[in-house]
Amino acid sequence: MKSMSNKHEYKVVLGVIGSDCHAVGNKILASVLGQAGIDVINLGVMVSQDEFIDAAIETGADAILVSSIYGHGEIDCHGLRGRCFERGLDDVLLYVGGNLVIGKSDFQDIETLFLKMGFDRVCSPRVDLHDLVKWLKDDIIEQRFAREPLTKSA
Amino acid sequence: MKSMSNKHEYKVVLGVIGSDCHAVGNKILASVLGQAGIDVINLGVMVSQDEFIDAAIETGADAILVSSIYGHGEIDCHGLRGRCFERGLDDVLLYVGGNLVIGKSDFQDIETLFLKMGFDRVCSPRVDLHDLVKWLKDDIIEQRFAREPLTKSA
Amino acid sequence: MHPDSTETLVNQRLADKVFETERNAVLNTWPTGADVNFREGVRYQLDLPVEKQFSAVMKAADDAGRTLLQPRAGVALLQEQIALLTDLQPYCDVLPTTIDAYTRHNRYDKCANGIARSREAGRSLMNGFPAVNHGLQGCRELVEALDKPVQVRHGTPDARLLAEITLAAGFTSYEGGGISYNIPYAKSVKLRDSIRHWQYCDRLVGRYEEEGVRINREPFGPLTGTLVPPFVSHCVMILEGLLALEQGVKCITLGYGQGGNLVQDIAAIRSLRELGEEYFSAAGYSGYQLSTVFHQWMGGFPDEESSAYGVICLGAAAASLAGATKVIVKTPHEASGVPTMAANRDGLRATRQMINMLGEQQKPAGDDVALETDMIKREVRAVLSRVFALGEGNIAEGTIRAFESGVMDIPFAPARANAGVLMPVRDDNGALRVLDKGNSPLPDDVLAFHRDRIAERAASEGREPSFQMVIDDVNAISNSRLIGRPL
Amino acid sequence: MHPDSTETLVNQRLADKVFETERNAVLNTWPTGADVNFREGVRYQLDLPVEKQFSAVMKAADDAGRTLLQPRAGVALLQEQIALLTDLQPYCDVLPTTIDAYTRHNRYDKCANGIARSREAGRSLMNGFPAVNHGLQGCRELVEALDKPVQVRHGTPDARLLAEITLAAGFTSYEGGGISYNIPYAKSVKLRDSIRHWQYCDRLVGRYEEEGVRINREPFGPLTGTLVPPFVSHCVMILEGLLALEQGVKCITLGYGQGGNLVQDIAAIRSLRELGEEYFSAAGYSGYQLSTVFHQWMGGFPDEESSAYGVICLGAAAASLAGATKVIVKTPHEASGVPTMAANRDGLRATRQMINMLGEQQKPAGDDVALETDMIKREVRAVLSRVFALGEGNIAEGTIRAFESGVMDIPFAPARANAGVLMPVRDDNGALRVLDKGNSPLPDDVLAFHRDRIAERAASEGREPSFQMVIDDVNAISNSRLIGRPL
Ligand code: B12
Ligand code: B12
Repeated sequence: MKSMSNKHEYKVVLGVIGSDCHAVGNKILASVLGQAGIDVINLGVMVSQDEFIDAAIETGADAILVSSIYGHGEIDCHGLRGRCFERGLDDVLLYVGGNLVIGKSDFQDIETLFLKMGFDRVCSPRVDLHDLVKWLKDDIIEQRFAREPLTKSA
Repeated sequence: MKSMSNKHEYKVVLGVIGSDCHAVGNKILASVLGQAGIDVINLGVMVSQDEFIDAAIETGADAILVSSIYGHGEIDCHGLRGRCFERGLDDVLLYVGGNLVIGKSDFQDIETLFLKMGFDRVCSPRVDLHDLVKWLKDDIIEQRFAREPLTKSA
Repeated sequence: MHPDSTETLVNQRLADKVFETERNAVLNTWPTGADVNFREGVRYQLDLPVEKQFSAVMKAADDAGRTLLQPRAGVALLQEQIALLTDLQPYCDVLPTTIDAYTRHNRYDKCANGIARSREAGRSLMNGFPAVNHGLQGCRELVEALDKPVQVRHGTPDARLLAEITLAAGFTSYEGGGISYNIPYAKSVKLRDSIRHWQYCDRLVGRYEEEGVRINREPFGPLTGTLVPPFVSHCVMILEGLLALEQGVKCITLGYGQGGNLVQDIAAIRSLRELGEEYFSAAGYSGYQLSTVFHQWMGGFPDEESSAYGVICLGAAAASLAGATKVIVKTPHEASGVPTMAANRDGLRATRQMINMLGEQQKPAGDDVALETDMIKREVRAVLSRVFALGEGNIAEGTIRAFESGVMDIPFAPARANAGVLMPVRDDNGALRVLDKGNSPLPDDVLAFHRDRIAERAASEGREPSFQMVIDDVNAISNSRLIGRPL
Repeated sequence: MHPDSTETLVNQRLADKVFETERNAVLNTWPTGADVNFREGVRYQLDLPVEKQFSAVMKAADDAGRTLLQPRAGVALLQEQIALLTDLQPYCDVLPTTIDAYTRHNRYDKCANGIARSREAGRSLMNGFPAVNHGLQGCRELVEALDKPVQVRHGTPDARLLAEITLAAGFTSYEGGGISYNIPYAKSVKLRDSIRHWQYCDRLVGRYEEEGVRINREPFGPLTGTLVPPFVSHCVMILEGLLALEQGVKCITLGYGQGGNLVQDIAAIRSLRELGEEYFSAAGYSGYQLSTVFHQWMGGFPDEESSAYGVICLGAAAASLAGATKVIVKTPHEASGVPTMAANRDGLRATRQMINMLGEQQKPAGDDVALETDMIKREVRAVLSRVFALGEGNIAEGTIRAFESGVMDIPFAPARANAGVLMPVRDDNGALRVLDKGNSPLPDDVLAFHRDRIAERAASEGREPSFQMVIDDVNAISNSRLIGRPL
C-alpha cells in the first residue's frame, strides 16, 4: 500500500493494446518516463486488456498508459474501464494516446469519445512528453489525495 | 463587306488587355489559330480597349479575343462591350480567356461575371485550343447567318 | 496445422505430400478456406489479361527503366474497397490491397466483429481489408472490378490461408516474408514458425509458377521503417529472396525503405539489385525475374500536410534517381490516420509529377554514390557470410541463429526473437550509420568509417552520441528536419 | 523628368548634380513623392535592427551555407498586406512585397482606382501592393509591423519613384534591373530608357551605401520564366551586376529561374556565382557582397495542387543541392491566381521540409555537373565578349546594341526591343538547349553540342525538332511532365 510520504514513487503500466505492433513510440515513452523518475512496467506491444489489468494489480501501479497506434483503438479499448471495475481495480488512472481511430479526424471528437469510454486523459500523437510527465505526476498525487486525503485544513 | 460564299475566311483580333505583359499564351494562341486557318491580327501584350476596337474596325474582324492573365481582368475588361457599341462595332464576337480575376476562384462564377459583362465566350486557362478553334469558327458562321440569313428553306 | 516448431528447418523445396497435408489443414482454419481449389485458381489466373499481371507490368517497367507508382489502401468492406481502388486506379500503375491488422494475426473472429461494426458505423473501423473473411468470391469481385494488377500487402507472420484465398482469387503479387513479416510485425511468433509458414507461401507461388502462372513476390524491405541502415534490410531481402527461389518462386521484387540521405538511398537501390544478382546466381538460381521497390519514408511523418508533401517528394525523387522499378507512395495524411481516397490520390499526384519530371534525367553517378554502394556491399557480405556459417550451409537455420545471437538485429523491432541492441544514428550528412553495432559482424574498417562519420556529427553538435541523439533522429522528420540536431 | 532618350548611355556613376535634378523631377511625378527626404530615410534605415536588414541576413546565410526561403506576396490594401506578411513571416526567412502591375507601369491613377474598388469589394482586386500610392508612411507602417527584412519585388522599367519611397521607408532590398525589368515586362519601353532609369535606382542604392546603409540589389534572373537557357539569363545578370556596381551598389544577389533538369540547374547556380566573381573582379570591382537566388519553376504550373507540390519540391531540391543562398517559393495556387495566405504558407512549408532534409547533405559533384558548368561559362563568355565589343568598352551601349542585333535575345519576351528569334527546346534529358540560335554568337562546338543533344531527343521521339516541339515543352510541366513528348 503506497503511503503519501513516499510521494516520489510513481508507478505506471505501459503497453500497446490489441494486435498493434507499433513499437517505436512505446520504446520512446518508456525511456522518457523512466528518465523522469517514473517506474515503468512496460508490456511492449500487443497487449490485451487483461494483461494490462493483471500487471496493474500485480504491481499496484497508479496508472495504466495505453497506446493505440494502428487505428483499432476504438474497438480494442472498448470496455476497458468496465473491465477494471470488474477486476476490482477501482481507482487506477487510465491514459490513452496515439492514432486512436481510423483516419484523420478532429482530435476534439476523439477526445470526447475516449473520455466517455472512461479514460482520464486522451493524448494525440503530437502530445509533448514533458507535459505528459507533469500531468501524470499531478494526476497521481491528486488521485492519492482523493483516496487518502490529508487533514482538510492542510 | 464579307460575303457568305467566302466562308473559310475567319478574321480575329488577338491581344492581352491592360498593363498585362504575359506574352507566352499570346504567342501560342497566335500560332495555333494561324495554323487552323484563321487570320490573326495579333496586337501582342498591353493592349487598350480602344486599340482592340480600332484594329477590329480597321480589319473588319469577326471577333476580338481578349486575354487577361495577370489578374486585373475584371477592371480592364469593364465596359468593353459598351465601348464597342459606342464605336459602332455592333456585332463583333467578344471572347475572353486567361486567369481573369485575382486569386483562385470557381470558374463558373468567373464565367457568369464575364458573360454579364457582354462577352460571348469565357475561357479558363485550361481550355482546349482545338475546342476553341471549333467554337470560334461555328460562332463566326452563326453570326454571319444572323446578320445575312440565307433563304429559310435552305 | 502447425508444422512442429522444434524440428530443424531446412531450406529445401517442400515435398508435395507435406505441402498437400498442410494445405488441407490450412484451408480448414476458417470457413472461407473451403472455397479454394488450386486447379480452378490456376485457370482463373491464366485467364487474366496481361495488363492485370503484376509480373508482366513490372517487367515492362524494368525494361523501359520506368518507375511504377503504387499506393497502399485497404478498408473493411468490399464495396468500399472496390470504390477506393477504382478511384485510385487512374493515378497509379499497380494496385494494392492492404490487409487489416486482425487478419495479420489470424484473428478472423475479430475481423468478423470489425466488419459488423464497420457496417453499423457506416464507415471503416478497420485498418485494412479482411480478405480472408471476404473470401474467394469477395476477392474476385474486387479483382474483376479493376483494370490493373493487384497485390496483397500485409504484415502477416502466418499468411498461408490469406495466400491461398487471394492467389486463387486473382491477386498477382504477394508481399512479405518469414523474417520481414515477423520481426517488425509480431511479438512472440517464433522465427522458425514464420519462416516455415512463408516457405509454404513461397511453395504455393512456386506451384502456380509451375502451372504457367507467374506470381510476383516482394519481401518487405522497410522492416520497422525507422532508421534501418541499408545493410540490415538488404540482408533480410537476400535471405528471403533465396528462401523464395528455393520454393520455386521466379519473380522477385527486393525492397528498401527510404533513409533520407539521397546518396545513401541511391546507393542502397543499386547495391540491392547487384547483391541480389550476386547471391542468387552464386546459389545456383537462374531464369528468375528481379526488380526493386523503393518505399517513401516509412518512419514518423510531419503532421502538416504541406510538410508531408516535402517528405513524399523527396522520396519520389530518390526513387527516380535511384532507378527503382516501383515506388510505394505515402500520403499527406500519413501522420494522422488511414488516408482518404483524396489524400491517397494527392500523394500519388505529387509523386507522379516528381517522377515524370526526374525520370528521364541523368542518374547520378558520382564517387560518393560509388563509395556508399561499396560500403553497403561490404556490410552485407560480412553479415551474410556469418549467417551462412552459423547455418552450416542451411540459411533457414542460419537466419534463426543469426537473430538469436544478434548477428542480425533490426532496430526498434517488437519481436522477442530480435536482440534489439544494434542502434543506428544519422551522421552529419544524414546518412544512417551504426552507433552500437550490437553483435553484428561488421569489419573493423567499416566500423571505423561509421565511427568517424558519427564523430563528425557529434563534433558539429557539441554533444556525445547517445540514445537521446537516436530519439532526436526518430522524431526529426516529424519535426521537419532530417537530422535530430539539438535546438 | 525623363533623361533624353537619344543621348548615348555611359556606364558611369551618375554625377551628383544630374542625380539631384532628376530626383526632384521624379519625386514630383506623384504626390506621395513629396514625403521623401533622403537624409531622414538614411537615419531611418540606420535605426533598423540587424535582423531587418536584408544584406546582413543574406550574408549570414551565405556564410553558413544555408538556403533562405522567400515567398511572393502583395495585395491592394495596407492592412491586408500587413496581415498577409505577418501571417507568412513564421514560415519564411525574408519577406517580399510584390508590387501590382499598374504601379509597374507608373499608372498611379489606375492604382488609385484599383485601391478604391478593392475597398468597395472588400477584397483585393489588384495583383500586388501599390506602394507608391500607399506612400512613405504606409510603407513604414508595413515595415514596422514585421520582424524580418522586406524586399520590393516588382517588374518596373521605371522604378525610380518606387525606389525612393520604399527605400526611405525601410525596405532593405530592391529587385530588378534595366534589362530584366524591361524585356520580359514591357512592350515598348526603350532599353536605353530602362537602363538609364535603373542607373538612377542603383545610384540611389549607392548613395545609401555611402551613408552606411547596405541595400541588397537583386537583378531578376528568371526573365520570362519560360524555357530560358541559363546562359541567356546569366548574361543579363552579369551586365546588370556590372551596371549596379558602377553606381556604387555593394550587395548583389544574382538570380536564376529553375529550368527543370537537376544537373543543369545545379550547374547554373554554380556557374552564376563563379562568373559573377570573374566578371566583377575583372572589371576592377572589389569589396562587394555576392550571393545567389534560385527561383522555383517560373513557367506554367499544373492546375492540381498536389501536382504543383511536385514542381515546388523539385525546385526546392534543386535550390538546396545547388547551394543557392535564397529560394523564391511558388504556391499550389500558382496555375490559378494570386495565392491566399494559406496557399503561400503551404508552398513555404513543403519547401522548408525539403530544404531542411536536403540542406545538410552532400552537394552533387559529378562530371555531368562539371560539364554543364563549363558549357554555360563558355556560352556566357562568348556572348558577353561580343556585347563588350559592340559597346566598344561601354557595356550600357553594348547591351542596347546586343539586343538590337539579336546577339542577346530572350525567348518569349513581349518587348519590341527583343529580337525573339532565339528558340530554346529541351533535350532528351530535359536540359534546355538552343534550337534556333538566332543571332547569338555561340561557338561552333557549343552549338554542335546543342544540336547533338536535340537530335538525340528528336530521334527518341521520332519527329523533327520544330516550333511544335517548343510549344509542347512550354505546356509540359502543366501537363505533369518535363519534356513535351508527343503522346
Ligand atoms: C513506423 C510505422 C509502421 C511500422 C511499425 C514498426 C514497428 N514495429 O514499430 C510498420 C511499417 C511495421 C507499420 C505497420 C503498420 N501500420 Co504503421 N505506421 C508507422 C508510422 C509511419 C510511424 C509510427 C512511429 O513509429 N512513429 C514515431 C513514434 C515516436 O511516434 P508514435 O508512434 O506516434 O508514438 C508517440 C505518440 O503517439 C505518443 N503516444 C503513443 N502512445 C501513447 C500513449 C499515451 C498514454 C500517451 C500520453 C502518448 C502516447 O507518444 C509516442 C512517443 O512520442 C505511422 C505514421 C506516422 N506517425 O507517421 C504509421 C501508422 C501508425 N501505421 C498505420 C497502420 C494502419 C499500419 C498497418 C495496419 C498497415 C497499414 N494498414 O497501413 C500496420 C500495423 C500492423 C499491426 N499489427 O500493428 C496507420 C494507423 C492508422 C490510423 N490510426 O488511422 C498510420 C498512422 C499510418 C497511416 N496514416 O495510415 N507501421
Ligand atoms: C510566366 C509567368 C510570368 C512571366 C511572364 C513572362 C512574359 N512576359 O510572358 C513573368 C515572370 C514576367 C510574370 C510576371 C507577372 N505575373 Co505571372 N505568371 C507566369 C505563369 C507562371 C505562367 C504564364 C504562362 O506563360 N503560361 C503558359 C501559357 C501557355 O498559358 P496561359 O498564359 O495561361 O495562356 C493560355 C490560356 O490561358 C489560354 N488563353 C489565354 N488567353 C486567352 C484568351 C482566349 C480568348 C482564350 C479562348 C484562351 C486564352 O490559352 C493560352 C495558350 O494555351 C503564371 C502562372 C501559371 N499559369 O502557371 C503566372 C501568373 C499568370 N502571373 C501572375 C502575376 C500576378 C504576375 C505579376 C503581376 C507578378 C505577381 N504579382 O506575381 C507579373 C505581371 C506583370 C505584368 N505587367 O503583367 C498571376 C496572375 C494572378 C491572377 N490572375 O490572380 C499568375 C497566375 C501567378 C499567380 N498564381 O499568382 N509572370
